[in-house]
Amino acid sequence: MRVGVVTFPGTLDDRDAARAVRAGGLEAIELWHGDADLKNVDAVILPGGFSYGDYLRCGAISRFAPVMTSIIEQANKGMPLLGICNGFQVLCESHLLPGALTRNSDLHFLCKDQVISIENTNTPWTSSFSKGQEILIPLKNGEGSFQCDDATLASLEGEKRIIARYVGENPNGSRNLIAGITNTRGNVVGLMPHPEHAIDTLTGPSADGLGFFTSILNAMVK
Amino acid sequence: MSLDTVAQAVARPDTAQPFKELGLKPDEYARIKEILGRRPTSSELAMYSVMWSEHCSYKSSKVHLKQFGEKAPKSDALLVGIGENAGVVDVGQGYAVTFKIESHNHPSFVEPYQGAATGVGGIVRDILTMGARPIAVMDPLRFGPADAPDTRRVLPGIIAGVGGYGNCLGLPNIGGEVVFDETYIGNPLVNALCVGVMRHSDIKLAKAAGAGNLVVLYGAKTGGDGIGGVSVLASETFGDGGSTKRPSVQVGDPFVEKVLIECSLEIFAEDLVVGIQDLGGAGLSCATSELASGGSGGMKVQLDKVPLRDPSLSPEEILMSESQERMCAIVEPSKIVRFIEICKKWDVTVTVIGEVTDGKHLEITWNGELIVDVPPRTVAHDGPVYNRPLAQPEYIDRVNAQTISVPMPQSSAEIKAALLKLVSAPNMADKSWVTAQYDKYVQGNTIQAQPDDSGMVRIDEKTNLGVAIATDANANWSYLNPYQGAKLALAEAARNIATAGARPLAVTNCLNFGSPEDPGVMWQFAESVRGLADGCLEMGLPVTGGNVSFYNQTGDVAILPTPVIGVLGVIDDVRTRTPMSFNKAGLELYLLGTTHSDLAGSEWAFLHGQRGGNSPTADLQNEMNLIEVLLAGRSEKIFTAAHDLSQGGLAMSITEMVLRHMVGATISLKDTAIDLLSETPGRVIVAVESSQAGALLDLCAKYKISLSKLGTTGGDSLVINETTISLQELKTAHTSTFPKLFG
Amino acid sequence: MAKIVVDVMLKPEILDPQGNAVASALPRLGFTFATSVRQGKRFEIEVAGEPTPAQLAEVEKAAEVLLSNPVIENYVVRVEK
Amino acid sequence: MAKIVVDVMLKPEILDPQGNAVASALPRLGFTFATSVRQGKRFEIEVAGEPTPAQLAEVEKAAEVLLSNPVIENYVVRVEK
Ligand SMILES: Nc1ncnc2c1ncn2[C@@H]1O[C@H](COP(=O)(O)OP(=O)(O)O)[C@@H](O)[C@H]1O
Ligand SMILES: [Mg+2]
Repeated sequence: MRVGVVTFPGTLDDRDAARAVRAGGLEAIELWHGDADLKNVDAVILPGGFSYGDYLRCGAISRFAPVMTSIIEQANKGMPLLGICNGFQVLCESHLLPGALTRNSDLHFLCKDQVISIENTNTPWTSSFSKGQEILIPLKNGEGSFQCDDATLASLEGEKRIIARYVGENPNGSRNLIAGITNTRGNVVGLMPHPEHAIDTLTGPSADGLGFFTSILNAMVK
Repeated sequence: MSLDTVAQAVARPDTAQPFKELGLKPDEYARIKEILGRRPTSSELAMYSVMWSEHCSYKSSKVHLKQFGEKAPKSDALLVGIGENAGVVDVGQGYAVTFKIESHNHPSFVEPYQGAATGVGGIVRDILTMGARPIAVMDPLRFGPADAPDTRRVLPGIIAGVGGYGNCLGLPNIGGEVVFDETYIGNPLVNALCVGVMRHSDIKLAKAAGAGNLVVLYGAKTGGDGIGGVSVLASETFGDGGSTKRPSVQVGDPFVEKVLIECSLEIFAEDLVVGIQDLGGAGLSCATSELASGGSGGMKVQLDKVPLRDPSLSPEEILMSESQERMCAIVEPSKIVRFIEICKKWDVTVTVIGEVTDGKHLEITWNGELIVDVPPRTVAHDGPVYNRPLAQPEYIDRVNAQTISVPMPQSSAEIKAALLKLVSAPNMADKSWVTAQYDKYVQGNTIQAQPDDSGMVRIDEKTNLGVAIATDANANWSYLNPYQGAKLALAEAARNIATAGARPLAVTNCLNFGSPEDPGVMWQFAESVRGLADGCLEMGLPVTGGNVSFYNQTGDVAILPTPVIGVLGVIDDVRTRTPMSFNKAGLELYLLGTTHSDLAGSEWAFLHGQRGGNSPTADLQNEMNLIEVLLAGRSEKIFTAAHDLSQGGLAMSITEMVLRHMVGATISLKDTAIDLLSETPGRVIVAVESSQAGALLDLCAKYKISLSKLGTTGGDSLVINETTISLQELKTAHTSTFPKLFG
Repeated sequence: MAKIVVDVMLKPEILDPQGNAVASALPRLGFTFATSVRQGKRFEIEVAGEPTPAQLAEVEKAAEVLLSNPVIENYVVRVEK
Repeated sequence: MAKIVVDVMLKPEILDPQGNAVASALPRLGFTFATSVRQGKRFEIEVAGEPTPAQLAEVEKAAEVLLSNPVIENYVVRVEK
């Protein structure tokens, strides 16, 4: 079972995502932004960071990388794809997911341990969780506020495509406390907080994040 | 528009040169002429003036800094000592760690965001230059009073700049300091520390060896950043209006630096460089002269090959430009193709600008004309050395003679009020408003960060080897007694490492002072260096490098002497570290060390406008014994938690412990006010299971560390004798200060 | 050489925390003129020679696919005199 | 109701990492028109009624002290029709 982890110039959490993939029991494969070859991976993670410095808009420039062309093609055929933080931003810019991520409402970069509740356990990335389960994982970004128009929001809600919500005070101004969403097909997931930084209590606030990686293992074994 | 060449310098020896405007003294200018046997060209003048500046030549501090070498303790851990971009220490298992602090004070006052950002960028390049992967940063900061209008301008920008740059590089921020004092108005201190790790065999040095090897410049293009002074020369050479306006501030591009890091590490991994130097202060002047002096001295550079962002730059300006995110490498011709390939992969601009020769001179040409022809050592290392006059300032005796009179809380109501006042004071208050703007998780190896006593990162995922770093300075003590102040800061930083169970190994420092031309300031500086050198010798810790920042003053008023001391320690298994606090009830709390009435220079005295009396005297033998107790307590699994006492004394430390996991404590004190507020050094609170109390007793007896029982953990309040304060109330007091001030 | 300007603003219905922050800072500094503030981006693009209609069409396309995010932003392209 | 626009750009001699990022992204997407790109900020300020000269002077002042950072940026104030 091979999970590709993409590195764009300016990607930061690629090694962490690969570590988490291995902790979940899968093989992590490095993918380079400039290379359209997906090396026969079964799933892909777009990790966090500041690809292209996050200049212009987060994810705006990365979206055009050669590797994205292949990823978009495979995702449209149903390949599981997870975008974390900057990766989520890339997915929105690529229109694989609706909406956009904008400046945090208090305009500061925010790094904190955040409780989120898992609302949709039908995706290949969330199946190990139980519905409504609350988990604690790091949130760290400057532009994590999920915004979209009312119609999009209504369909996200109506189709149960919100996979995770912030619990407690809204940390960044996201509409309806959205922390993560999925596409209509359910294979593409974007998540603002960082499960890859919560795979053990030595380096993270909990090991709750591991669930995303064991989910994908289950999805592939099936 | 005339180019000043070596030929012209010979032909027209009497041309007047603006050496004064460039900050050179007449005798310094005379020495340059003597070295060269002629007048310098304007490019040579540019190089000498910037390399002989206080900032680059350490001319006022050199005679004192020597002590770090002379008094250096024997240390097997030191792999690279003072003199390179950063010192390197052996931390075992084949790993080497390099760390260093640098200041970016003045630029951060002028443009807080960019000043702080480029400060982080600069120190990270220093660490990278040693061949190491940067793994974490820290940021000791000082500001004017928290409610001063200028602090409101400067602080948010500096915090955003440190975070903006460090976060974008993917470097976890694992600690720092935020301290407020009147004297830092107009002189905020932005010190930045970076730590990096490599294998022993990967250490790189700044030397240009091997005739025929290529001089390669890579990274950002060169612009007119930070060349303030030298524009004098440019305008002389070009006539007024000939050159465009030069920016007064440097702007950083963290994305370019991130790419530069990954590109450089790939280049190092393939062993493609002979020597390497980052471009920081004094830019190419510094990099070329230092690299050449590191080798046999011979180097030829074609300056017109340097890729420019601003094509109107003169050769003098190119030599001095402090544009960020650039590196200079020495590469064997057979490896240049691969070197360029890697740069292309990362989209990094790369240019061969010269080669190493078997001569003794650094020769720089501009479109074929020789404009610099100098022995490089005379530029890089043989700058002037000053033995500046120093004298104990008159204030010392006066303030030392003062007795402190501050309210000593007695009744329950007074004790509660005192505690709430202390924990909400800007210097003591929770710094999450600051640290939440820093990524502490990136790289996935952070074991400890704010608010822990020290930052700790894992450097090997299999063996769990790790390093811990703490930085400290108590400027109030340094003001009262700079010799003791430096020793006490060293002791505190070492203790902060040891509470977690890491063994202190090496020291770096950033010495922030007022004007060296003031004999009183110079005395403070000399005393601080003497104190640090003596302290390091006694504790067996080598100084591996550091930085001096002078002229931090407004008018005649200098900042408090602020020697920021960084200590690096090693821990063989980060999983077994001692955490800073407890999360369960029923543990016993003990105080290690003895409490005296040490209110001079304390936060409580500061809060009552008093800065007099005598600082405590450092007892480093005792500190070392305490460290042994802390290390043994960790390895013998005696401790459940350990937290050091410093500013704010026991009151502050116990508050930090109970708020960490919101588990309360009940303690009883004899001399309540002093016990709570005194800042006697050499003390630590530990929490142990009752079953371990006997072992703790034995351990302390073995190392002659006094021990007193404070109480037990549990409940949802902090109970001190008859005074009960709910954790919620304590937390609100502690956490609301920063949001209120800067929110 | 000519300058083409692309102005990119958040759509009116999208929350603009930066604009809001400015709007609430102004009165604190004694400036009372604003009833609302929105903050956006301005790109100044230099092209060689006079911009041709074909070139302007290209800029429009770049504004749409790269310089703005149509999900949340509107843009305007114009030639600056 | 009128709209006052404040354009804030980095001074020409100051490095513009964002503008550079856009400038190097454009050709990768096949857009070759730009010889240089600079990125700045645009503020749209709504005021009640026609802006008076006094009001415009206030806006100038706000642009100088709040909307721009005079150390590295220039600004231009104008009324949008
Ligand atoms: N306070 C100090 N203590 C010890 N070493 C110092 C101190 N200040 C400077 N040094 C050493 O002097 C050398 C030159 O310092 P610096 O100019 O800051 O280095 P760089 O050129 O890399 O910026 C370095 O090796 C540095 O570690
Ligand atoms: Mg250096």
